[in-house]
Amino acid sequence: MLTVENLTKRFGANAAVDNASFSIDRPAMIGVIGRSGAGKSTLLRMINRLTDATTGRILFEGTDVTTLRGKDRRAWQASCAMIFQQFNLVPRMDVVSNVLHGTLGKRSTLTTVFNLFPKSDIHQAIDILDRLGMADHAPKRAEALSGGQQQRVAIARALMQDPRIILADEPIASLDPMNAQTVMEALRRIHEEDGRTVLANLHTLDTARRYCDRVIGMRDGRIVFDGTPEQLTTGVARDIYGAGDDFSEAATSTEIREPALVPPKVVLPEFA
Amino acid sequence: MLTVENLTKRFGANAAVDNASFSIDRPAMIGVIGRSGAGKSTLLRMINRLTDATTGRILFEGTDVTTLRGKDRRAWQASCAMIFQQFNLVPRMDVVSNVLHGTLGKRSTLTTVFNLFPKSDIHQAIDILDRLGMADHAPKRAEALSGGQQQRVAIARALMQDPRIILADEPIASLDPMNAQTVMEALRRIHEEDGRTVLANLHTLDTARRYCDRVIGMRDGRIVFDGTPEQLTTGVARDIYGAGDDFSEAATSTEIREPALVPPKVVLPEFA
Amino acid sequence: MSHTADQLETTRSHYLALIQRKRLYGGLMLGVFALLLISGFMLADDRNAGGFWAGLPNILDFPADVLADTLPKLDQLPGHFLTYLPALIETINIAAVSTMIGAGFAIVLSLLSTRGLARWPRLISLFRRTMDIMRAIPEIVIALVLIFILGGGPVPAMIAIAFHTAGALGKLFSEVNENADLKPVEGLSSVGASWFQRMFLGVLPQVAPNYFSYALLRFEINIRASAILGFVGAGGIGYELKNAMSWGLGKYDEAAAIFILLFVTIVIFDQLSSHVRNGLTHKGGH
Amino acid sequence: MASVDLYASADRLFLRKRLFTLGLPAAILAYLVYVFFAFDIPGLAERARWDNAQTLTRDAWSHKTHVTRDNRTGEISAAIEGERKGQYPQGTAPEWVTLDGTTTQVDLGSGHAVYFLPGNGLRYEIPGFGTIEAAIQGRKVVTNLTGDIPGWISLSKTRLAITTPEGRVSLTRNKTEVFNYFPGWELFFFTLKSPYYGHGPLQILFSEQIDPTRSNIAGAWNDFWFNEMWRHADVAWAMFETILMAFLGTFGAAIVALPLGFLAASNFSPFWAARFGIRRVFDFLRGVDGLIWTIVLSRAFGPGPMTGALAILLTDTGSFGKMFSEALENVDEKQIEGVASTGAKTIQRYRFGVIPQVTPVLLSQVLYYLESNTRSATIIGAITGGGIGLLLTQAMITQKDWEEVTYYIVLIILMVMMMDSFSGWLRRRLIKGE
Amino acid sequence: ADIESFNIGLLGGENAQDRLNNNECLRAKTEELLGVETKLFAPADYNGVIQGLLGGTIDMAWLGASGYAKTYLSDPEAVEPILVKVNNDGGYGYYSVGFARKDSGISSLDDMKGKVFGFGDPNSTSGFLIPSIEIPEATGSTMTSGDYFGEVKFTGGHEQTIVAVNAGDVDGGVTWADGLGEWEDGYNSGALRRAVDAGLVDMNDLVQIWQSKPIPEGPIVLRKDLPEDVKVKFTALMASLPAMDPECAYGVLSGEAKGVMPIGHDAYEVIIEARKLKSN
Ligand SMILES: Nc1ncnc2c1ncn2[C@@H]1O[C@H](COP(=O)(O)OP(=O)(O)OP(=O)(O)O)[C@@H](O)[C@H]1O
Ligand SMILES: Nc1ncnc2c1ncn2[C@@H]1O[C@H](COP(=O)(O)OP(=O)(O)OP(=O)(O)O)[C@@H](O)[C@H]1O
Ligand SMILES: [Mg+2]
Ligand SMILES: [Mg+2]
Repeated sequence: MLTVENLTKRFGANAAVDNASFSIDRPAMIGVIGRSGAGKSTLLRMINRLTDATTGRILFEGTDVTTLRGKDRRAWQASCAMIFQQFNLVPRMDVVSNVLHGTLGKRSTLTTVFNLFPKSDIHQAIDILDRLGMADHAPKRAEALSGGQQQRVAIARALMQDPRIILADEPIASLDPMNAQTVMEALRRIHEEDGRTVLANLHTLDTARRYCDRVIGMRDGRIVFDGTPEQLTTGVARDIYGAGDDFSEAATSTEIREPALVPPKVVLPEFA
Repeated sequence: MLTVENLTKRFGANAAVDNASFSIDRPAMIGVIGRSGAGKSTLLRMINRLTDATTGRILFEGTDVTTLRGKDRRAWQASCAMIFQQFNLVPRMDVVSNVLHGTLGKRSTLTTVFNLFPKSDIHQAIDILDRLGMADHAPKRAEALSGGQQQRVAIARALMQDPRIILADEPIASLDPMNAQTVMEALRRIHEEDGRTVLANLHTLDTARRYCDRVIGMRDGRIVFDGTPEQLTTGVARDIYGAGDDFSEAATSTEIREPALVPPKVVLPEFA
Repeated sequence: MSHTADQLETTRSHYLALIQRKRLYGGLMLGVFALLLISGFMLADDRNAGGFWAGLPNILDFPADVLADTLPKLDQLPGHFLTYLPALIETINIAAVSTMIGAGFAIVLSLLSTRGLARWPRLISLFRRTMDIMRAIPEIVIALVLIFILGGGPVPAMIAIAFHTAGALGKLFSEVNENADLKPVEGLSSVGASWFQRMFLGVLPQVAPNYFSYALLRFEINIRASAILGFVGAGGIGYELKNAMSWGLGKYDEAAAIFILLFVTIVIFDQLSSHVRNGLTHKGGH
Repeated sequence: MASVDLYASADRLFLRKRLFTLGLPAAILAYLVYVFFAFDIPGLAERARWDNAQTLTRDAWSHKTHVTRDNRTGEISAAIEGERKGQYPQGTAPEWVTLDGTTTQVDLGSGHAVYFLPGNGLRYEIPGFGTIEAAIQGRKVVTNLTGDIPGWISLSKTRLAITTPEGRVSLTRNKTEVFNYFPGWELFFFTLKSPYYGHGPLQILFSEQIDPTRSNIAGAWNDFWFNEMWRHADVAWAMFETILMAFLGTFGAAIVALPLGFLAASNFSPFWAARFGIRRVFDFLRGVDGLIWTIVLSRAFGPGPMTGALAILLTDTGSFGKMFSEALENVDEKQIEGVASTGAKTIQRYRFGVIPQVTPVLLSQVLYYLESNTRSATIIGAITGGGIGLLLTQAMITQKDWEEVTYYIVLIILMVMMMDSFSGWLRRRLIKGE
Repeated sequence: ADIESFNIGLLGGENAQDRLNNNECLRAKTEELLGVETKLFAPADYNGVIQGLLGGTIDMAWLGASGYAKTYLSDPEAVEPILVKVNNDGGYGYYSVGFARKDSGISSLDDMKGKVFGFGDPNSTSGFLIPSIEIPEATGSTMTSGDYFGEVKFTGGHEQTIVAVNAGDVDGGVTWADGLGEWEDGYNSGALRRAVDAGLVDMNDLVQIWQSKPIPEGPIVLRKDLPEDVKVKFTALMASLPAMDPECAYGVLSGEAKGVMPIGHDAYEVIIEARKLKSN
């Protein structure tokens, strides 16, 4: 279905993604982990064509999407939805309109500019919002919502695109644990119920283990791990994160658990 | 030395300071505590003559300073320095110039307007800055400094006035604990080494207890407590702050202490 | 805490040297500025037909002439107001249309020349230079050229003002754009939105209040510009004012009427726009 | 699935949004249509003189040389742009003119040749068309043209005019005239009188002394600077005069407006009536445009840069007064209080509490106006004052010196852009740096 | 009373540079003669010079007849006429000439009924004042738009009128000419001639439809307040200029002229009366 072949992205001398290859042959929920700067975002942005690859190919059902231009490229973007850490909604617009933006790739510019979305689209947007428990917020401005709600609107927008693949770039990094859980569960449900592929950058190991069928680990732009959550032992994680023996998984956790398990770490400032 | 007699300040119907009397007979470091709106700032501002009293007298060595006008009033202000919560420096001017503003009351208008301060003043300003550990910052603009550094510049300006009394209106309220400690220690040192009276509004009990010889408690404009830190029991504090039994001193603390003493409070969110 | 005496001495001398340098530069700059101002004044005074000091007592001569001509004919003023109302409306129309058209071009130009939004990032500096040049050309230059080609009337003025407005607003708009949040734009990119859709749905809603407030300010400026262009043959109230003024005694009452119309219009739109702008910025404040 | 209610409310929401997104453009469109007819734009195409546009664009980058025969005296003269200043000395002509006693041949290029024949005759050989012969007989023009005459030939009993891409020829009883067009601004550097005419920069710099009385550089500079045709010295002075007006007007206004701004700011001026009065004065100064001020002032001060500068000064005093007082009303009280608590006098409070914080704001406003006033000064100069604006309008009114118009326009644009970057540079230096 | 400087005002109508250029010799001679600094001023329009004369900032100018009338009406004590230019034919008048495009079929004022008529500058004698009085006499109705002519406009100046008629913006207009020489050349001098020389119009395309009675050439005026000896000296200089320095006179008097002759206020009474008529 989706095959990434020797994909490389260089920013100047620095290779953000370095010769990455992997392949997805049937719908799955896949987590991409790695520490900050490992190239996770760049990888996803290249697949969505927000960033152009330096070399390498991304094949989707036989077509190389890295070479698409203009209309074709936008059509590909339409079938490959992206969810961002910061939601990237239009804050001053209402929720339904934000969801309807998912149809921009299909609709003519004029329609969208004059708000002439077909009634069926509007109703579908409401249905999707309803599915994510957000129907009541439909007429509100996006900026009036909490982070978790905004991210659900972003997921609704993604669903509105009726995509084959959903790319999610740290979808829960700016959310509190409760909202994070709601959002991850929504993504999982979409994968399971609709059979869509979800490729999510995650910055915590336990989330990846809990929700994903397969985990890809990146380090310094290279793919250093690709396997099931079970294969992702603490030793492997240490390699991915390039951490020493003092590496504690808990440090990357956002799981909601008993407070007793997490000893608070307090920094003692030196007195002057 | 300084005697406040039946001092009252009314803003419309509201008495910000209500018939306050107290007296200081020898140099001391005095803390004024009380909750927000109790009238602490108004009291200090009346002493410095930034605000005019409605009724009552403030006697300094026999002179009623509330009736001073023009030159005499400015002379009094020069000998009674004020330090503000927001530092109230001139941010676009360099540190030394800000300190030199402390001499404005003494120097002629003409020279100062053209920024022509005597060399001896400049040297003294640098000496004072040095005493506060700020000499290295002398040529920087005030706005380029951190909050704690700015407050030390403000103290330097106060010292430059060579004042009999230093009034400090919540000098550490906008500072982080470390800077707060540096500033309070500087004030204490000035009191001890120079024998100047320091009258400081403080919004935390423990600071008052730790640095002051005497504490004045205000509530709704009236002085409700006047005694040594030892006399300031939790019960008394409760009265001053008008709090119920759930009053916890720790809530007002800015002290830096061992983390173990403060059990971390974790809120358990309900699961959706 | 404190330094050794040596260190302190260096700090002192450094600081003294610093303020001496500052004083020197400051004094020098002030001196040069004062010199420029005074010598400029004297030069201009010398090149003027009448000197400044000699002319000062006569400063009210002209208004006195106008008043002397107008006061006996006060009853005719309302009639004049009516006569010149169409010309005034033409002037306002010129300003309004040119502000709209200019703002339209300014929006496109500013989006094309803002990093992160530009359709063709390589051409950013080209569009910037274009705006600089559009801004630099005084309206009167374009108006005069166009009057030669298109004949007198409102159209040359409209085009001239719109041209200048596009450049002037374009610069202000691109400053607004710089501060726009790019996240929504990226969000729209990811769904396959075209450049136009990204700008219209992702950027414009954010910047619209600021655009509007700048455009209003410009509208007020353009009313003046359109009145001035009337002076060189571009129609509207300025043209009538010039005719009445240059006739002189005998038609000063008409000139006065036109002047009052123009003045009142400018003041009304000035107050109106500052009111609306205040409202906009305050609402945008939180 | 979601309820019907939710659908309905979403539908209503979009109906409202559509009404707005369609209504606003529709209203604007309606207004534009009204203006379209009010300004008679349909009639514009008819009125527009595209040939004027052609003349303008052609003249902007090219020049013409006139070769004229006075048909009464038979005298032949050649002059660049037909002006006395561009006249070739009697008996000489450019090399494409062959003076040959009775017959004069003018070679227009591309095979076009014009002959001034004896007896006030004229022959024009046009490749691909033929030869036109014409002469004055008595008071009338007679030609060999018969049948349909093409549009580029204008013929009446008393006048013949032929316009081809190579040039223009006209014949009347009084004179026969040929215009030959060349690219470039002729005589831009040196007039024909100057010995340096026709010499390149390298020649002037490195070759032997051309004029025995002067060194090459000094002589060339003198002849260039005092070029009678382009008058570079006067143009430079006019530009300077324009900048001078802007400079004096802007900074003069700033100096006047500063104290007035204090009097109009509610936190510095205790007298309500004074505040109100001064603000109305600001409104008045601003409302009466600089243009009107120019007219009013030119009675008292006469034409000249001082009048223009004062007009800018008056208008900008209004603008600055308003802006300054607003800036002063927004000052941060904390700084003033800090200074006041040390026992500072009022003036010291202003000096250290107010001035440092308002200076950057005021300065940047003033510098911004400096650039915009350079443009205003151009316009005011065009109306009465002087400067480059006057040169420009006057050159335009004569409607023939389009190359000079182009020159002035280029200079004005450069001047304004220069002032723009200068004021920007100063702003950055004074406000950000220091 | 002595004067500190002497300011010469130059009327518009020509390139400002050329105007300054043409009058530079006069400036130099005046400076030499009077011994005070002499400056040239070239404001953009008639009004600039007139305001200067009224305000006392300009000492000498060569005004149009209507301009003189305006100055006189604003302040009778401001200026006095001294000299007038005499044409080659010995007269000191010129004409206001009405003209139209030949292909419009208009050949007389009668054909102009209901058409658009263009004046030049409102302060111009031949471009507005005289035709605005003599044309109504000829047509028997007023110059109000819609009365006889369909519309009456100001084009702003002589050049603009010629361009406007030629372009069809207005159907007919008025401008000035000396009435000597041939129509096809645009006469010997005048605005039409300049337009022809500049290649702006082809006189074959235009026809004359009206001509005024002779209009007195505008006077060279001096400010009345000037000291008597300055007036005398300057008048003598101007009077002898054509003989002394023909090249300079050509520039100062805008072309060929026989010379100048003294003239007084009386010669302009008619114009002044005409102007009064046109005021509110
Ligand atoms: N536009 C860019 N220009 C230059 N370098 C970039 C750009 N975007 C990313 N990089 C660099 O590429 C590398 C990979 O960045 P990327 O954002 O993909 O990492 P990441 O794994 O998503 O990290 P994070 O967890 O911080 O989001 C980093 O070194 C980053 O600095
Ligand atoms: N300028 C003023 N005008 C009107 N009311 C004022 C003014 N200044 C202070 N007050 C009122 O006087 C009362 C005492 O204010 P004050 O600032 O002295 O309290 P405080 O103890 O310093 O409180 P905080 O801890 O918030 O600084 C408050 O009710 C306040 O609202
Ligand atoms: Mg990332
Ligand atoms: Mg307080």
